[in-house]
Amino acid sequence: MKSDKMIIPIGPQHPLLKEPIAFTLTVEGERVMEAGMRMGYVHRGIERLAQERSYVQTIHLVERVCGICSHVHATTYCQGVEALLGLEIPPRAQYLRALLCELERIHSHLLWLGVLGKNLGLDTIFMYAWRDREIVLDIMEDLSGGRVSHAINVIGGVRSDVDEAHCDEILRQLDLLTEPLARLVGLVEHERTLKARTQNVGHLSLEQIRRYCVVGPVARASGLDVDLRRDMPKAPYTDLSFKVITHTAGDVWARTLVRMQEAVESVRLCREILAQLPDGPISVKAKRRVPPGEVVSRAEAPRGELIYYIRSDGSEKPARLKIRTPTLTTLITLPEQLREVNMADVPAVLSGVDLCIACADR
Amino acid sequence: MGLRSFLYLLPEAWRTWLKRPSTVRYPFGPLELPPGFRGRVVIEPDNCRGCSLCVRDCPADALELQRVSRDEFRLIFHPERCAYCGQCELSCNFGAITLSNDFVRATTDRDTLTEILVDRKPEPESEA
Amino acid sequence: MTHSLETILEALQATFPALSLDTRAMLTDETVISVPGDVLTEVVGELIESFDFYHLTTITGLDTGEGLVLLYHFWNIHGLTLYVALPYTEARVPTLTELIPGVAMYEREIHEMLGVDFTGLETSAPFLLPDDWDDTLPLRKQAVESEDEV
Amino acid sequence: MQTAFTLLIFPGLGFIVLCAWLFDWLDRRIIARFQGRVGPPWYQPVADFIKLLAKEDILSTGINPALSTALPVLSLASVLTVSLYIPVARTAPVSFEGDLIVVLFLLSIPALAYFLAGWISGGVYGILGANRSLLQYFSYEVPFLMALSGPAILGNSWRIAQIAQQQVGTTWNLALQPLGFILAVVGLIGKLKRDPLDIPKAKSEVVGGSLTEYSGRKLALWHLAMDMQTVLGIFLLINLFLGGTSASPLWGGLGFVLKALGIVLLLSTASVLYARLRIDQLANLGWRVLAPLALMQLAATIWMGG
Repeated sequence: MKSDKMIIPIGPQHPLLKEPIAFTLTVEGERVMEAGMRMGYVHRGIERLAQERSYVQTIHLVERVCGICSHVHATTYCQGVEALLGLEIPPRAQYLRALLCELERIHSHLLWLGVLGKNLGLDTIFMYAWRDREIVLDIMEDLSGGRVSHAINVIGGVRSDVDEAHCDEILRQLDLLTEPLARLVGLVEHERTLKARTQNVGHLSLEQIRRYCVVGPVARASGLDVDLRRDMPKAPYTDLSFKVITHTAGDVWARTLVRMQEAVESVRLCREILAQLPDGPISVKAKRRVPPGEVVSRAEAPRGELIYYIRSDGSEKPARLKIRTPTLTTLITLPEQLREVNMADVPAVLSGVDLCIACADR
Repeated sequence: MGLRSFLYLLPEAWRTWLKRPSTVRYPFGPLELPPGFRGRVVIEPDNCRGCSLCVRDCPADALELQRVSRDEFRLIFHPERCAYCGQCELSCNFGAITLSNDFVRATTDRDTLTEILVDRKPEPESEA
Repeated sequence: MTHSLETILEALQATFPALSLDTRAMLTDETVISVPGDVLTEVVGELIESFDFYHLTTITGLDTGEGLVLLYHFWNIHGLTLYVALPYTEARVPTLTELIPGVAMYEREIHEMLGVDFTGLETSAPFLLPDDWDDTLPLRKQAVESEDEV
Repeated sequence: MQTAFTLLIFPGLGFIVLCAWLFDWLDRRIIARFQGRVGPPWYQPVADFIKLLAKEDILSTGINPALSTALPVLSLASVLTVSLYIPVARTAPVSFEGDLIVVLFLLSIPALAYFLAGWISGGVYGILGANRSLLQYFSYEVPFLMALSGPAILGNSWRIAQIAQQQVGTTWNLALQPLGFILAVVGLIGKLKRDPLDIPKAKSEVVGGSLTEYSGRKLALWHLAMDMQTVLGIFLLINLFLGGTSASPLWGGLGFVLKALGIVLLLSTASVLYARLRIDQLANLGWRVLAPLALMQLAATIWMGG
């Protein structure tokens, strides 16, 4: 060995990373000693841009914070502005929003399972997960006109409606999805080589989770029983019954299980939402000027707790928009997770936390 | 349990082998798009009143209104800036602007894309 | 929720007389407490130990035209926000990295965007802004005016 | 003239290169169908080869140009000489007692050339890939050699043609030594760095492994050498375990093709089913599982056959 210490850049461009972020691992032999991180490659200054756009335009800006969970960003933002306006949106719109939130959770978890499989060398699971995910994308495309960026939210409700026939069509497609999803969950639980690569890798104890304020599936996999849909329920979730999935192992395998079981739970939730879909209008007229005030709007994004702080000064443009996406909390724990890890485990650890860099950089 | 977890993926792989591949043959085959798909911006010139509600609400500044007088104005559309969010369709009260199903044709030169959607000229006064 | 918000407010008021319970309206289930900068670390320590408010969601940096404001959003079933007002001239606040290691990222971002100086925070590397960024503070109000004039 | 034909066309260069591209295409196609995809057209490997030939051959600074060009050529040459010893149509161009040892030696030259290529590249990923290829070499080579010496002991000769000859008509070595066959296949997967054991060239860990710095013609040579190594590895297994080519011209040729397709299917299924192992897991697997099994297998054959 030339020098026992080597600096390995997992640079902005790397097959492991789907989005640009730079890790510099100092490696001794095969063991990672210390990990540095540089972010900001996809920083678009969305919080700054929002100050120059009207509330209506900011919906579409905020939808492009993250490519995977765009709907939950728009929903949280609209709920914040509606709170400022003191607007009560029709129940049907709340249910339609929740339906798309849950569909997006399934789509995000399946996408992530494919990425994990790809990074661990099991391309088959990537193909299967993304093939089954197409069913969810088709449902969302029929519903909102866009596979990923849905633009279904308006301030005061939702844009497109769902008639009876369309509901049955969605239910039929959800039935189509249940069986492959169950197979994927079985795969994650039993496949021997996948378990060999993910069990007790990238372990985070409950104490570390609380100290680093980690949120979402990563926290729930270590035993933290927090889910904003239940702990801080907004309209439709108050009368929807669902189970919060937690594990205690706290390693990449536990996180995989939590995410896949959450996806199964979300499918059941979608059915319940469609069953209880109330009738009535889908949106309410909203004024363009928002009275001065501040609001903190929280929601459960596929990766965890998402918070929007909006401050309005009475004009048409938000005075200040602060977004904190869940990936930032898991990013903080990465240097700690990567310490003392075998170099070959780095893909498992980096994929385990389900990084969404566009979210983190804003 | 031991052997089955070794060959866990085999039954699924075999089932996939027998089924038709699930990849779409686009561009060699057709691509089915849902009715609500948000594609190219299409205009109904007569409905347009030149009120520029759409221009104001477009998040990507893709629409531009050049006005000479009350009846003479031009609505210019820059497809390369458009984010296909459909906000213009929503903001327009006269149903003049909608999003069709086909997507933008590719081009090497940005300027060739710019389109003049509405070119309203004042009608010549018939009586003196 | 072991302690209701009211008991927390009274207890904090008892231990920290300088605290004013600014129940400024913050929508959807937020309680706001305005805290002077220098006593911040003790208040947060108190919140974490005795009231189990360990989860700091984020820190919002604000430029209200008169001065800078930091909002520490805590969460434990209900939202609790610490409102720290800072004058432009002397925008200095102690860092909370010993209590909450994760807060370093939020503090580095605010340091970069608003120029608040966190004593004890290692801020050599830029967080989100590019390396060759001339240190104008993007989220400061005057950054907006300068753009309008041009 | 006859030797020119055998050297350049039939069991020599032309046939092996065509087989390499055919097997590569077959492999990708099978994997694609297993994963619900259509898979590439038949001319894909040829297109890749020509594209790489046309691509610019970048030489990074600090790499010794002569050595870096010599390595792919060396591994290609050693793989080509192996094709002389392996009988395809019943007779091998060159066949002598002990050619199995020569073949095994020649087959391990590309592995060492791969290590050296990574080592001289000096890049971080090159060195990492080189270390891993060496670690992997030591964990699969011992069980692989023991598994292949089983049939030799059974046929008590080290001539591939003769080992194959003895199995014609009678039971194949596969029936006598199923465990040996499995170990040989696993060893072959390790040697060819195919999917479950592609640790030295794992895209997500070490980007390109030793070949990160290679591009253009040299990379084309590397890929061709590896594909040909696959073909020859499969032919070797056929001769040792599946009875080589039998007497009758029609049935022999067809049988050979079917056996080759069978092994390709086996290799493709392996790469579809399993995630990539960690290098320490492979070392554990190699020394704790494969080597003892191979030893047991060897002891059984010596006691039974010898």
